[in-house]
Amino acid sequence: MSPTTLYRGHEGMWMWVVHRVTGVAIFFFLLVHVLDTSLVRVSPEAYNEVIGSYKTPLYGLVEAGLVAAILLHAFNGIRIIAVDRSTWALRHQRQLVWAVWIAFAVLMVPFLWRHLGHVFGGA
Amino acid sequence: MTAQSPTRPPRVPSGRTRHNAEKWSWVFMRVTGPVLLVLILTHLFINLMTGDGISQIDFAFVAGKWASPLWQVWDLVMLVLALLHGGNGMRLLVNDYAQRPWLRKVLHGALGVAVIGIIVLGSLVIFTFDACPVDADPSLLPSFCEDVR
Amino acid sequence: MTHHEYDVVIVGAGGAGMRAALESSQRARTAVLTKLYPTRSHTGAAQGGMAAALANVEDDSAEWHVFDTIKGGDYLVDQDAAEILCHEAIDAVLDLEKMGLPFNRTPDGKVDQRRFGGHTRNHGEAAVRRACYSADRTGHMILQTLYQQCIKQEVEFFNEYYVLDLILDQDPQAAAPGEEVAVAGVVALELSTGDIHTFRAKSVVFATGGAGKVFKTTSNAHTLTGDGMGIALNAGLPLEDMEFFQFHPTGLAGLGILLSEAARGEGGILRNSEGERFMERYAPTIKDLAPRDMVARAMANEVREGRGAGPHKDYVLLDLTHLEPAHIDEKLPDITEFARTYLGVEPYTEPVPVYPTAHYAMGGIPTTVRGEVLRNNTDTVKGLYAAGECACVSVHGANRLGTNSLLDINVFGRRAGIAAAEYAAGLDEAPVLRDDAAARVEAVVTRLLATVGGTGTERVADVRKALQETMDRNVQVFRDATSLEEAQRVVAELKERFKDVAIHDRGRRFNTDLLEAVELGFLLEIAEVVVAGALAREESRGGHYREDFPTRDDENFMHHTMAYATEDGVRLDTKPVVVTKYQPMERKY
Amino acid sequence: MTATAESPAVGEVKAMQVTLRILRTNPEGTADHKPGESYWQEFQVEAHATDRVLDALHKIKWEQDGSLAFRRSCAHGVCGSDAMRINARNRLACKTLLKDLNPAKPIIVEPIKGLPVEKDLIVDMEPFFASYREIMPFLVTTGNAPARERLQSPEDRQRFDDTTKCILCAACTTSCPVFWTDGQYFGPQAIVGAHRFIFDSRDEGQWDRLEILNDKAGVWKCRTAFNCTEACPRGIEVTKAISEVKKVLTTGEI
Ligand SMILES: Cc1cc2nc3c(=O)[nH]c(=O)nc-3n(C[C@H](O)[C@H](O)[C@H](O)COP(=O)(O)OP(=O)(O)OC[C@H]3O[C@@H](n4cnc5c(N)ncnc54)[C@H](O)[C@@H]3O)c2cc1C
Ligand code: HEM
Ligand code: SF4
Ligand code: F3S
Ligand code: FES
Repeated sequence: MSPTTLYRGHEGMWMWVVHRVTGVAIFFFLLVHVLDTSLVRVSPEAYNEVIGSYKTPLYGLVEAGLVAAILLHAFNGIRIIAVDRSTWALRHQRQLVWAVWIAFAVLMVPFLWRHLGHVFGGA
Repeated sequence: MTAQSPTRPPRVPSGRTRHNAEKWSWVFMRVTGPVLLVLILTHLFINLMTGDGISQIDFAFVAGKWASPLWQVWDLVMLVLALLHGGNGMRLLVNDYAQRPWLRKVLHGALGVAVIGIIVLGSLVIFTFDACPVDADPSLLPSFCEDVR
Repeated sequence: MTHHEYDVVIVGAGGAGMRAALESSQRARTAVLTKLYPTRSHTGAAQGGMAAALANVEDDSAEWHVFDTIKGGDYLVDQDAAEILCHEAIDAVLDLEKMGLPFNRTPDGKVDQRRFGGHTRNHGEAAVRRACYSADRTGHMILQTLYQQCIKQEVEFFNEYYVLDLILDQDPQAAAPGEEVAVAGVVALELSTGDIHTFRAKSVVFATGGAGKVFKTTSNAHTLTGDGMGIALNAGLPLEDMEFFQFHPTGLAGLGILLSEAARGEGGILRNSEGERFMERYAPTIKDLAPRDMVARAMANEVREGRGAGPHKDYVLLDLTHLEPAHIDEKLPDITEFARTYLGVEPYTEPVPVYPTAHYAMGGIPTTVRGEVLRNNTDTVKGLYAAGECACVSVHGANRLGTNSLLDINVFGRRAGIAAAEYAAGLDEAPVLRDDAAARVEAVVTRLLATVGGTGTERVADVRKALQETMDRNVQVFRDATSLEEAQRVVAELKERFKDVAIHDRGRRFNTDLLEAVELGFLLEIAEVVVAGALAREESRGGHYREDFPTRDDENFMHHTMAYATEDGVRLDTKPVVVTKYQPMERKY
Repeated sequence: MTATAESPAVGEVKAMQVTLRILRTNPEGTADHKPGESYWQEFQVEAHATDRVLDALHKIKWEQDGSLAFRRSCAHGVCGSDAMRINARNRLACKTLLKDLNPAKPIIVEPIKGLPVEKDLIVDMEPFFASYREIMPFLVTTGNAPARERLQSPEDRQRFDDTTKCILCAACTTSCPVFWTDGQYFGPQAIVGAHRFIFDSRDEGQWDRLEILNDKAGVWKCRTAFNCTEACPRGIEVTKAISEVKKVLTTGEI
């Protein structure tokens, strides 16, 4: 490896990275998620046992991360589509990146408040 | 640098373009994306935000949902689109990063198997799902099973 | 060492080289050797336009163009060549348009035209719109379009091959008048490997561009080091009219980066520190659009007489502030960007500091109107051609009109390409390259490389800087015997110092250090010729202004200068000017 | 010798010390480094804030280390020779002024990424030009040429004006993260080059060109990362050009 620096791209490049990483993460989660849901065909006990083992704080955090990934990927996906379709969006792509993060925050905060409440708040 | 004589690209007859696979893949991502947005966000909202959130999820919850054909179709469409969208996205990644042809083949193959396998499995589960299996502990089942019995 | 054989070898891939290649490669096996990737050539820096009397927007005629060219060149123009230039101009522009060049358009879709210095209606009545243009990147468009056509035609390029020597079948200076001297090929250094290549060819076309780097303040690229001219000189061929160097009035002050005359063509005005439009005093009729030599002198004079602007009163101002920003953006986007980037000046609202910058070599390798290189006043070297800025046809005489050079490279590039291919077609075989063809190049490279970490005590950069400074100080817009003698002395001294330069790069691959040394060698030779010519020409004409002889002297100097490099320095000779229709008159605007 | 300070034109700017950290590679090796090995080297030069990075590189080459290799020609941003990575972004050395870089910190200079390095800041441009040649970057017409010029309205001329500015410097292509991942992608420049002809009303080869760009290695590889647009020293809206080509391919209308 040659000792080069990391390219200092702007918002567009970092959102590309985010989109890729979240896409892959969601994909692998989805594989697992379908497999575990399939256990409902095996027996209620099997399903509940596995789902029950997910109900740990650690897994709760993973779950939160997943939701974060989906939200980011989804909103950024909309931004990408907008950029491809409209010249206005293309010229304002940087501002749109911030819009994505704001929309993300707006949904994430109430979700986290509720979700972490369930995760750590007992039940 | 060696002397180079530019090679002219192979000429194709004028007219509309012919190899459109990548174009359709691109369009597909853009069509399925927004649909998935609606499907997934609603799914997440119902599962994680209403009622008791994540703690409510158990066999009874799932069975309760799938009692309605709406949620059956919903989850099925979501499953298929998400896998096709995600699978195609992964294919693009493989194209970008796997330089060696054999590796590319192997990874594409694995992807195909995984996507088709999971779609088949998921559809089977949704359609052949029995909310009230006879030999199960009744306390684990959704409440409506009592009526069925 | 690798050996190649072609029918035609073209040295240089600027406008002239590629225009020649387009013709020649259709007719003969052609190789184009260039020290830069073709699209890096300095033709791409040309901004303002290309002259042709298309009469798309105003009444115009090729004949008026001929007259303007001759008058602009202070009657040192060969008039037969000027007629060819201006009459073929129209097709030259139309050819480029058909190749795809995106000219700016008139509302009815024709090629648009703008005003440029010295181009007039009806023999001087008023400025005429003759320059075909593409915003302020006409040269860029020409270079790109020609390169694109070369790709289409699958022209064979040898990119980053540095030609170092020209091989003739005998010494042209030793040959008797009338005796046949023919070209055999060239020797080149492949930059990426440091390998030496010989090219045997039936015809060779030189299109290596200008030599602006003999000066410090110049609009020219770092790579414009007069290689072709230097190589010709070393091969025993003469250079013509080298004392005529054009100083473009509007270089960014201190930097030399060019702001096209188009700025004035579109309405820009030159002002001194008092805000006066001083060109009204020097050229009452066409004012700021007078020929370049006159404007440059006027500017230098304003500064000399204390009316310069700025903290050191050493520049004047180009005022565009009265133009609409939208108009500026449409017609002059690049040059206004230069002012912003490099001087931090906003041309919408502030005048731009400008001062004359060394721009264009009117002189060069003497050729006939077919592009054949002359080895004396009458004999051509068989199979050897030259075109573009490195050549002297001479269509520019003592001062080139703006937009006539892009025209020159297209008209005479084309002619040289055709002539070279036709000559090659009529020849069964190229003269054999001498066994020791590459020896001289090897010797040069080896000698220079031998100084690696060794005996050399001089730095290339120091010698070059001293050369450029002395040329700027002594051989610029104003010259006189004292300054020229000073320059002569310094150049001679620098030539001695050059023998002792050290190359710090020890390798052969991309040894740009070595290249700079070779280029400096050419610069020194050219400077010597420029100064010798300027000293001998005891008159003022066009771009050459002698304060000790401030008027034109047709009696004694209505002739071209021919300079030869000999064992004992520069030998000067003269060559008559071809006059067809226009007798010399006083030059007033 | 001639150690006269270059005097800047407008206003007096005082000289300062700047440090350049340059990523060097010598294919033939040096006393301390194996052939082809890349290593960082620091140089201190005296410079003015209004100097360009190219001036600083020249100072190093001319006064300290003659073996430093880089390409340059015009020195004012029109020839496209000196695209390089300066402070981790692609720029032209001749268009980047020191004052815009925070000269208090070392200025980091590397070759552009994704093309084989030949020596120091010089990379092999051949793959880049090969992509350009592949998209048929020349006017294609059929039938007899008219006697005079082909007519084109100023509006039609305007449609492709932006992409005619390209100087083939490769700053865009070598800043594109997709181009780095695999050498397959034609890269943004090739699309810019094609755009210039696709939207030229005089051209008749659009669909041949579009066919090439519709390929696996073509426009669909672009993930709208915008590095290209941000890197372009000519201010070309590269991503917009790519997007316009995509639009033509999806709608079938030019
Ligand atoms: C800033 C600027 C603006 C200008 N604007 C205008 C204008 O508006 N209108 C106008 O008419 N004229 C203009 N000119 C003048 C005009 O652009 C040039 O005179 C003309 O482009 C020269 O073209 P050329 O083909 O002769 O040389 P160049 O374009 O300089 O090409 C020289 C070629 O020779 C090659 N070469 C050189 N040495 C060697 C070697 N040793 N071995 C191999 N290859 C070599 C180079 O690689 C290059 O490809 C302008 C000039 C400048 C500098
Ligand atoms: C929630 C709504 C979603 C939207 C709006 C959306 C949108 C998009 C869009 C527009 C693209 C194309 C990006 C481009 O070409 O530059 C894309 C790529 C991708 N998506 Fe999604 N997507 C969503 C959900 C998903 C899901 C559920 C998965 C995983 C199963 C997923 C995985 C991927 C992957 C792996 C890519 C490829 C990324 C890349 O090539 O860089 N996406 N998405
Ligand atoms: S589009 Fe811009 S960055 Fe890319 S090669 Fe052309 S000029 Fe350079
Ligand atoms: S950086 Fe690359 S991904 Fe597209 S927008 Fe530019 S080509
Ligand atoms: S040197 Fe020409 S673009 Fe920088």
